[in-house]
Amino acid sequence: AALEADFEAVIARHERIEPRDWMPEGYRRTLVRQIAQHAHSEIIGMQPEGNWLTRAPSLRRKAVLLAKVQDEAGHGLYLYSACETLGVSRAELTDMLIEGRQKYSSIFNYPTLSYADVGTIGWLVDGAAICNQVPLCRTSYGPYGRAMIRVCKEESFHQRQGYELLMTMMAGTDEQRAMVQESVDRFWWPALMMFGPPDDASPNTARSLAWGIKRNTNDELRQKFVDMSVPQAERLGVTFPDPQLRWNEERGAHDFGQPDWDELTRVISGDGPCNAERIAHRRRAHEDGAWVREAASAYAARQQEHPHDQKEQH
Amino acid sequence: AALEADFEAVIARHERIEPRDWMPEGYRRTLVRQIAQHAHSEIIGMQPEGNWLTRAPSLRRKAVLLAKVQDEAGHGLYLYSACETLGVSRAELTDMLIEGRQKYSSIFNYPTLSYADVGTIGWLVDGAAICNQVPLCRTSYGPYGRAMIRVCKEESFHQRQGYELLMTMMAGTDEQRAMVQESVDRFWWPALMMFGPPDDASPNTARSLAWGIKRNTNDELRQKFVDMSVPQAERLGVTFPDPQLRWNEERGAHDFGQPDWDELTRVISGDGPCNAERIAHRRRAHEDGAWVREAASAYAARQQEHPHDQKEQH
Amino acid sequence: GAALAAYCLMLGDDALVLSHRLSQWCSRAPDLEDDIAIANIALDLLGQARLLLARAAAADPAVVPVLAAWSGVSPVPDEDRLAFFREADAFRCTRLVELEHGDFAHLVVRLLLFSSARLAVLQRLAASRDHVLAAIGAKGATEVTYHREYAARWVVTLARGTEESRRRLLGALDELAPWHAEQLEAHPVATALAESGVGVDPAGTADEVADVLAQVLEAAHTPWPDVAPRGGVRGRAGRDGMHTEALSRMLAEMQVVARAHPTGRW
Amino acid sequence: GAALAAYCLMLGDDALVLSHRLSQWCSRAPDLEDDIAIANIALDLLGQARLLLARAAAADPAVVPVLAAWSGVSPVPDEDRLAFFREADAFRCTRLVELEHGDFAHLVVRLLLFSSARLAVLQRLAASRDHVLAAIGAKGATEVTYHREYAARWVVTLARGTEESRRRLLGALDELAPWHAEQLEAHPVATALAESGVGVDPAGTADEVADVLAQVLEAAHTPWPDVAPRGGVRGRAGRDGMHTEALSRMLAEMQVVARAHPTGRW
Repeated sequence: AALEADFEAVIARHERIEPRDWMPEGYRRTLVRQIAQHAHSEIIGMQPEGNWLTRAPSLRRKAVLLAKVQDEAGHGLYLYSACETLGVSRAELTDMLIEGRQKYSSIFNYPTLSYADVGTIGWLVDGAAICNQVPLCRTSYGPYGRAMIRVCKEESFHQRQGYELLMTMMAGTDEQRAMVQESVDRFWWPALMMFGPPDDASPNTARSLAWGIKRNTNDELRQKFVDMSVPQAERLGVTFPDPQLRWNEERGAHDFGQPDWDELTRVISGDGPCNAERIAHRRRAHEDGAWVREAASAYAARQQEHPHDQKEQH
Repeated sequence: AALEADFEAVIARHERIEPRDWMPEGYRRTLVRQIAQHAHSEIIGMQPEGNWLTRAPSLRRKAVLLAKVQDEAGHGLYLYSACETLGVSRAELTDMLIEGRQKYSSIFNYPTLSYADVGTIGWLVDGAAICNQVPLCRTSYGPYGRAMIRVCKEESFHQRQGYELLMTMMAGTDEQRAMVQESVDRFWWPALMMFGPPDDASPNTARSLAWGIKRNTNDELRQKFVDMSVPQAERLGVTFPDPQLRWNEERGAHDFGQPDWDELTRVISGDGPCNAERIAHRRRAHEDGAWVREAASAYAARQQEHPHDQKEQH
Repeated sequence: GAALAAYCLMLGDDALVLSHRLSQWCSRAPDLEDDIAIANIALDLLGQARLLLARAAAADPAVVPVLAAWSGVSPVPDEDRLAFFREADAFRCTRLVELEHGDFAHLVVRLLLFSSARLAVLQRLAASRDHVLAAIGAKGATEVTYHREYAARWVVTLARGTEESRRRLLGALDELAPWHAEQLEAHPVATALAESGVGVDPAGTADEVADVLAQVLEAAHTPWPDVAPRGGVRGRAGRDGMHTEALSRMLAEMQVVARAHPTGRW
Repeated sequence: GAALAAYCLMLGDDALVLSHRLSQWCSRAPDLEDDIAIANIALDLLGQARLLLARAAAADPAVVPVLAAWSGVSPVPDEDRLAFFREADAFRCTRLVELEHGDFAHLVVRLLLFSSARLAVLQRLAASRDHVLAAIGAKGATEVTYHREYAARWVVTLARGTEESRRRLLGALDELAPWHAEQLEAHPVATALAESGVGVDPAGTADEVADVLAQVLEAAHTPWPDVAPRGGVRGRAGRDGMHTEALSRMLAEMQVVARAHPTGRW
């Protein structure tokens, strides 16, 4: 009870809980689920963009995309490490991902169908991720908050690069402009869904807010994202596929339509356009790499037994 | 001795030896080697052309090439069957191929590097094959001779189609004409090597001629091929990369340079540009198909045991 | 003309794309007999595709891409401009046919699903008021009957062969079953043409196709997997030009030579 | 200018093509750390390629393909016209870098052979009379030192890890060793530039490279396989534009978007 009081006090002061501090089991479980889901999203998120890596139409764009996908792997790495401070290993988390027992962001279950998607993912998907993640820099769990600070810095860099790609394409040919608009049309609603179900259908939000894990509700963040994106779309010269989207002077915010929440449910439950492929790809990479990981362990074990041997080998 | 005399008499009368007839062991061995090598060549020969099947630039050409590659598989099938009449199974022959214990035509160890190669293989490679094979229709072993009749008919169809592709390309753009010439430059010498080493370096020729397995020497066939090809090249508008190639009025035939016989030795002994890839491809296909062949045997065996079951299943 | 052209592209692209996927198997089959059979099926489908693309071009020349490289009329045949100069989003095939090929179990399961659905359509198409489509339907039905038998025989064999082959067959069925329904979905283009007696509404064949599959799967001692049909994106799927990531990758290879030489002759 | 351009294309294409092959590994590595390392190596090589292609274009603008789609000067950068608008036979890479990627053992063995040879060249290039090449050599040598260490560490680990990993490592070594010698062959272009103090004759690095490989293989308890170097066709190999079948297939994918939009901006 004293421990619990200490915990509550830290939360109340908006300070950080650290790995060795006592924490309620529900807090730990919620964090593991959220951080793992976030890590998995980074890893699965490499696939839709990786799909165009080998077809990037300029060397500069190829370098930018390669660096971005590399950053995503890096984010996955910090986030898995943050999760490990809560006592769950990366191997366990990976198993949960490939067995479908943990989720990742629904957005990565949509296909990438043109090079414009690389830009749109940077602009809208990373944009939405940033809206979600900036408040998490102040999350109550220390290792998670610190990982988020680094992640957010890189994400905003990615977002600018994505937007810049779309800007460049909009200054190109008619075909390129059409490609950008088509891509934005496809990603707009799924991007709005990234904030999760509406508040009244999100039962865990209240507790996460109370624990300082989350700092804003889904709907608050979604509104912020829409308000941020509309002027960017205007500058770019594209429209969003939402006839209800308009500025509401009174609210000082945009009104907008509701995404198809049934679609979100289907995608989250595994029946989106690419769920099966994304998981199968991850599983295959993991299985194909098993012999390498085994070799590394076997070799490391042998080096421990015969430290003399180790000297020989550089 | 009576058997041997009968055998010799059949050979002398230019009649056919049939599977159930007595034959000398050397005759059988030579035939198995030659027919197997021929069958393997058909099967390995599917690869260099198959390399362009998925990139054929018109639907008509795609259909022609697909039909051709299918015919090659068919030729492989008859020739393996002919070989089986001599007591060697297809499975054994396949093992000998993928373990490198039996050869196939050296020509298929060269890469195909442009779509023009599809035409050149039809014109020159199938052309050389026909020169080699037409006399084999009169070979002394019945099943082999009959297989060759069917093979030759289809091969000359393929040769015409290859030549026609090149003709069409020569009527196209400058780039296409350059592509045809470059392809012919690459394939000319390897095509001449298809007839084997010069007669004075071909120790088995005499015996094969005596047994009526072969009907002409390597150099006779090579000469015939050159004489046939030169006017075709003129009509096409390409040259052969041989400065010594010219008409010899006296001989009533073309003089021509010698191929690089060391290259032929290297290619035959496994060190050609694509030997390793061709065998690896064949081995992979064979190994990848093992579970299917096993399933088919297991199912067939079970159907034998429970014939009632068989009725159920169509 | 536009609706008829769109309809012909649907049936034509299905055949073209699956023919291409099958041709990728060339020299990779488990046995020579299968190499021959697969090439033969690929050839039949390619033949169907050529007739259907030509019919599409005749019905509405506007569907045929214009090649910028030619100032006047291009000598490139309509069928080739349609096959080699359309982008992925102009293809009208279902997503089932475009998926990357997997192992031999994947090949035979896809072929079973495809040929069952296609046969039902072609048989009805043989009675089309459009004589070209009627001829394509009649000839194609004979061909596809053979394809379906080949696929069904292998599905049963693999399902009842070894443990390994059964495992692979069930895996392929799980993987492909979600893409099956798209073949049988009503589409405004097909519905309109069915009403005028020219085309076939695939939705009307669903029961027959289900019966055929049920028979094969019964012989294979295998249930139809309990999976949801794969949804589209923004309510659109292959027939509307909304494809999987696999199609544009496939076209990169298929179209490369034709596009590198837009003024070439082949 | 032409010789210098040809030389820069050799070194640039090696980096470009291997970078591309490595990028095909993206999201497929055995562990996250390796995904990051492989992407990092691919990025370094891509950076080297860009500098070298730009140097080639500056040395001899005639090597840069002219885009027919632009009537005047194209705004497409030289590096992109070189990367995306050359056909396979205009590429000057060795055949080692273009081979299709295999398993992880194949990756690390190829990287070891490549980076050992390249490091020796880059270190000498740092003293080039051409200041651009000298800078590329100096910076590149630091990068490639790391690549070689990464590869060597894994070669030793796999060779001495498990039976399976040793089997795969030896298989990759057998498969790739025949392609190694081409990297070290004298070529008239390199020889001429070496004489003028601008380039490096790879033949002069052969002993050093052999020593480095011998050390790694000793640590790996693995002999260099007894295989003949892979011959060329008509005496020509990668440096002369005579490639394997793998390169044109790879370029079909790599170039498809750029070529579909020759007047696009990216």
